[in-house]
Amino acid sequence: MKMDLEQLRKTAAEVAAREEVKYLVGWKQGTYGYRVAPAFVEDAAGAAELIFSPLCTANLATYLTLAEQLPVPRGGEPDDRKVALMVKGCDSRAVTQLLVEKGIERDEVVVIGCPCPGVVDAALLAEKYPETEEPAEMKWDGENFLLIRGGEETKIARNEILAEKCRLCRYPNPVVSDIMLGEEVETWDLAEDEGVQELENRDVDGRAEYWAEQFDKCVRCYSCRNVCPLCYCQDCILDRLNPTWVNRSVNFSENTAFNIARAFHLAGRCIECGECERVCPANIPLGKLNRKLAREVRDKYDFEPGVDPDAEPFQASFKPDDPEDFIL
Amino acid sequence: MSAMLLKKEKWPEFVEKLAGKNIWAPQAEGDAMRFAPVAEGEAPALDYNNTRVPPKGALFPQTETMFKFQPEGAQVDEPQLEQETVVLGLRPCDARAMAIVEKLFKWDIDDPYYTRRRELTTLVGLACNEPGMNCFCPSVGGGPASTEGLDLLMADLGENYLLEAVTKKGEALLTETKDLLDEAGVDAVKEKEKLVGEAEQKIKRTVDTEGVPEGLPGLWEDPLWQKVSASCLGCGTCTYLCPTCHCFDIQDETEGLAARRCRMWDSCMFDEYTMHTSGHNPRPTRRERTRNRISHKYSYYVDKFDVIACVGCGRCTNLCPVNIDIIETIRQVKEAL
Amino acid sequence: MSANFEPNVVAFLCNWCSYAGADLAGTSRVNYPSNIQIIRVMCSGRVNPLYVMNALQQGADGVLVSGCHPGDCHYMEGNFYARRRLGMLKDLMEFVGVDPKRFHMSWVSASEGHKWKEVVEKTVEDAKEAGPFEGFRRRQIDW
Amino acid sequence: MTEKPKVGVYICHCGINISSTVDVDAVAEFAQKLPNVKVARTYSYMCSDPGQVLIKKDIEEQGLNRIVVASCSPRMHEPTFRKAISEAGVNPYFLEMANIREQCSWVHEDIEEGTAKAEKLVSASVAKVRLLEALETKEVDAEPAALVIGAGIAGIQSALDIADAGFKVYLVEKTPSVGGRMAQLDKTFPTLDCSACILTPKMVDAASHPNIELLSYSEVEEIKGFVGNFDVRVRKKARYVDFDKCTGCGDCATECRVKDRFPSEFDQGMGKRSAIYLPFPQAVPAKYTIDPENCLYLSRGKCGKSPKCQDVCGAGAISFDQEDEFVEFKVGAVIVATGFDPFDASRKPEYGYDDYPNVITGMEMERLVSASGPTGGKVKIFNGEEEIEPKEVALIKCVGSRDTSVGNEYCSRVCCMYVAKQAHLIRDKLPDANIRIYYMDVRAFGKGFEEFYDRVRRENVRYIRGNPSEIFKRGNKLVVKVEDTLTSTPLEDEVDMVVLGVGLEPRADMRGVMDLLRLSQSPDGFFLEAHPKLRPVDTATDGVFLAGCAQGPKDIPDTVAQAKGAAASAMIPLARGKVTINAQVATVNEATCRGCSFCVSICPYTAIEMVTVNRFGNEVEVARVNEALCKGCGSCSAACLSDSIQPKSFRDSQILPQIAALGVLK
Repeated sequence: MKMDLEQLRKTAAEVAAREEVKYLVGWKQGTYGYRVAPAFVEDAAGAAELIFSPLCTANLATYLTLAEQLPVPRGGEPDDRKVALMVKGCDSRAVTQLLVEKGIERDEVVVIGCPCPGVVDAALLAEKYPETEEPAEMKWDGENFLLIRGGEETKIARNEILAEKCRLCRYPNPVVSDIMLGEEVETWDLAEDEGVQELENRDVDGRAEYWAEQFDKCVRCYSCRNVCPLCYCQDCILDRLNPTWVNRSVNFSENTAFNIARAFHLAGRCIECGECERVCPANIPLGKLNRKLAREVRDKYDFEPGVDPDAEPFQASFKPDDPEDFIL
Repeated sequence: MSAMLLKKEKWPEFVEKLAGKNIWAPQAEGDAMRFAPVAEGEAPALDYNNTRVPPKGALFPQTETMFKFQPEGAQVDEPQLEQETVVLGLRPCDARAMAIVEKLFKWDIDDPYYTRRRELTTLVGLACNEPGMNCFCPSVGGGPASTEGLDLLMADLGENYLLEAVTKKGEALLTETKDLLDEAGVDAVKEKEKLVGEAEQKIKRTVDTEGVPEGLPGLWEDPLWQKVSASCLGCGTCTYLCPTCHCFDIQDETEGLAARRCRMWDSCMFDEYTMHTSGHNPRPTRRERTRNRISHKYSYYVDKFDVIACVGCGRCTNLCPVNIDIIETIRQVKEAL
Repeated sequence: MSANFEPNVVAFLCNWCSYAGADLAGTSRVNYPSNIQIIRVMCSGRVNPLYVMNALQQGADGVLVSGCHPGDCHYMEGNFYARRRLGMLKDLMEFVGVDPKRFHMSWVSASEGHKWKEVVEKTVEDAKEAGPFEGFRRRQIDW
Repeated sequence: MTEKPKVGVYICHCGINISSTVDVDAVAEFAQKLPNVKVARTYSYMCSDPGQVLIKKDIEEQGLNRIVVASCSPRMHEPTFRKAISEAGVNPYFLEMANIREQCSWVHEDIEEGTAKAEKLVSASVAKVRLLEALETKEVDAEPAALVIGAGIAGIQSALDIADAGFKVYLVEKTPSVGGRMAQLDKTFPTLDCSACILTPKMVDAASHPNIELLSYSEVEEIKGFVGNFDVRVRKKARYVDFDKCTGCGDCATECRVKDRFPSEFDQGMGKRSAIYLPFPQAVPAKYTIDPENCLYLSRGKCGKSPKCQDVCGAGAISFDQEDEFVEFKVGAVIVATGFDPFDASRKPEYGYDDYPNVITGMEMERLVSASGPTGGKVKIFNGEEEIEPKEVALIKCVGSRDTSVGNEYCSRVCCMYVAKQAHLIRDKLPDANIRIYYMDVRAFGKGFEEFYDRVRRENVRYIRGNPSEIFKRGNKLVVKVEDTLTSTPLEDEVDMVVLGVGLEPRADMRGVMDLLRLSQSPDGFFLEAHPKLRPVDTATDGVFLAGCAQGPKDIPDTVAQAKGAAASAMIPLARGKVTINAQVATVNEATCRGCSFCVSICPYTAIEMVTVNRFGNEVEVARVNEALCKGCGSCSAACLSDSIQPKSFRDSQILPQIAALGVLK
């Protein structure tokens, strides 16, 4: 796939310049190494720094609900201009799910779709091709990724560093958009979700042991929650003291409760963008929790979040023939 | 200051000698290293860059029980701290951070928890031969072999570790383990200095802090804060992983009818950090919070304790999920001055 | 596990069917294990699935949620929601390593005093087999 | 408002019902030490007057503001204690009950276990009661009208009573005529009144009563709302006959091209009717109806050159383009009087009902002996060659009742007597016949029943104790194979005719009504009453009552009595003009609501809507609860990710401490 940067920047400049648009959120080159940073573009000029590359992992849909709603000064008007957003396939599902949950209204957002041949797992990349302070570029090149730094180009086989979420991706093309950049990409053969399967194959004690080790590491920085486009309660129950669902103290018990509650709140809502796992400073494989539930929702309940803006929310609906083989 | 040599193969024995003490050292968990108590009979590996989570928890646990109590006239129980602790292999930046934080915990009144733990703890550092890509300790007053905050500094000389006592506690540790140690010659110390010099050369990123502490308050309403914070997720990664961040919250937690008062790390990047009971929040957005984090480190702390509360370890920059880079931020601050 | 281990089971029962069924078991003097403690809610749909997690965290060895049979819900659909939500929770709990024997859900109607007894016996027996819940039980205060 | 909780704990001995398995003094001692507990006492009967006085006195003297009663199920005495504490000035919702009888002392034997469990339950109740909130009971106006579903004798009686009291009644009947099953009966036991003679006047009254709007050939489509305020939508099915123009002359039926071709429902299929028909001569309303499935014109679009009924109807009432109509109205109460289905005898294939024409059911016998029936009241059978009067008649009781093989464990209550009555009627018509009744037991419990049973026996009717295992054909005869269990003699009685005393079953179509009104079934499949003894006409849905066989098998006097009871109960909100609405409703914390509207999708009562509120100058959508519609089920709350919607008295902040209390005392 060939990403036409010029077209992207031209389109973005046009959108950002619109009066109805407050700002456009896209990706830009980061300050060092393999980093890509979210870019908030307020005018046409700002669009010049935008990129779309295999390093653009971040799901920017989280910025639709992250901005604090400040009191409007007396006599003033709330700024209800639109936010323009660049989305990959997975990111677009977050937008759709937000529409389902009325987290946003369709006319509050301009969606710029970027068909995505898959992004890299930056940690894996850094492991195999050590990161240096020098900012690097990356491109899609057929079945390969092209790493460009210090004027040198390195070809890396796609499968070597493709992000796990992308190996399992069924929606590389945005499911909702106002403007589509480039051509749709073809879907690819799905990998098995080995991470989840490996755990499923263990006995219950084996799984307990595995997760005990993981949850023990949690520092409760809440980055998994905060980065999630679908965790957008102003007042999260996991922060609340009355009632106390989860104590603020950091220990295995509370960490486990926190992680179970977080995963459960995303049951039937998670769109598998993998951001929670990517941002976790303790490297807890949170994606496995979410993907496990997402698969159960898909297999047992024939439901998939974030694909149909008119769908009934999963946890707020039922089918008379939902599985009940577990009921006494 | 006495300098001794420890053959690397004797490292396990050295650790064994410390048996009876609580030993903290870097532990590998996949690629997420952290400091944690070492199980008996285990010798921690020291071939690491730096841990993701700093060792500050050894003196300032993420959750600390202050006392336990039962409602309605039952007893109150204050845990007594008695256990001697040795922290092995902490990097000079992290040790420096402990020295910086200690200024606060020993400021107008001594914080009994921190003070007591520091008394009971011997900090054994490990000089850096291979700094990380976002390390910038020299820019903020540190260095790859800084001894500030340490009781003992170790340096990796290939075959041997060079052990240099910094404090009496460090001396005591050398005495305790003297059977395993050899006197270090001048060559060894020179070799270390050479390695340190090389390490300093490898540090590519720098910050120019000149004028920053004085200038920051004047940038209160500067648009730069909006720019820097726009992408901030408001998570606690930068602060929890920062060796100098020391904010805490105190809460009572119940378990049935028993309860405990505990203090735990808090983060000024959380929205409820400054949330008032009334619902008013004087730092209502990430803009104010980001401004506070930077200003606190580079200005307020300097004002109070005459030192920048950033040791250049690079963790916040390494691990920020959205590439908020403190080096870049300070550069922008300079620019705005 | 110790054969003498007596598990602590917390049960959430809907007011109209299962709680009434448990009352009927009492009226009929049906005998069952005393390890089960009931929390009455108006509808099984009220049971926030996180209650199950919370109960385990707060000292339960087993948890039961019981409601009306499908179609019999006093509030028409509450038990259908409960079924879906708790089904998901069960999957999640098993995946993170909580023994499936620790969580059960049942349909017990107001007239099923005997079924209630069977459900209690099964739940308690399973919790007994699973043993004391050590997993993520909250235990920072040890006195 | 934030007065410190001062809890009183009252532990009931319940005679020895509790105290024999629970050491109540130990529980009191334990409770005394729980946080915020000021007083803990025991008493022999907490619900008695002196027991209540004890609580009230403590409230006054010790300033208690929260009460825990550890006794029986809250389903039993919660209202009692709520009333008691509110009389002493404490908000009635500051009460929590620990069920240490039904769920403790009655189900456990060991006193140590019982005591330990009672302590936990008390502890959980104390934990919760401290966090309860004061609630206010509100009232809304009640619509002074009632809906009665089903116009058999139960529905008619209920409707008449309510209408006579001056309230509007909508009487909805599914079939073209009122009357129900009773209209099909010949004589009624034990007095042998003619069923039609006593019923018909009531049918006419119901149709002509100024306060009753009769909606025959109609079905309830939708009922929304709550007690006092039900919104009802009824489908009036097309009769294809103009109701106002039809004079009931019957010319149409006589001229119908498919005259007398179809089994008459009223005559249990033994008689025939035309495609346009009046179900039976005394039908009310006396208006003809076209059966669209069998009418040539309606089913095939063509009936000769032109439909004959249309040709002959002088009133011009035939209207083939009629369509179903809908009527909507509001009522304050609903009575369900939908009746029963006779047991389908085909489900006992050993009795050969499907194979042998001379094996008939009790309902068929009713039509056979009725003077208005298909044979004009003559008991005749066709023995394969000719029509004869049967010489040997067998009647079998408990067909489809007290029979687990067909899933009916219950006694249908009427068969003993109707079989006896039919034996009597047969004896009347066939003085020389041999009449045998095969029975398991004879239950003649009602007024005049035993006397009637005696009379029938004296009329040379043989009662043979035995449950026939099989009926088969031998030549022209039917053979009843049975063991006479009194003499242990196997018998093979040859008879001409067998009457199966079929029992009563829940209506096959009851699911529709269940769904409309959120009703449940009891184990026998009939509608479940709110309490089997104390609230036999009420249902779990406020403002919905049961009358007649819909609730369970019963005879006519019982049906009428229950119908009158249901009418009286239904009239309570109607007469009062107001209903109290549930105080334990859900409430939204608008400050934390994120506007996802999950709760709106969930609420089965459409009690939640999204509203726009101003949050510091920003317009945001939040959920809001209509308290009159909310039933307090809390299903919304369990799906609320921000915990913003919470049912009062069952908040997370009230339940989690309960869980904690139960867990910690392990």
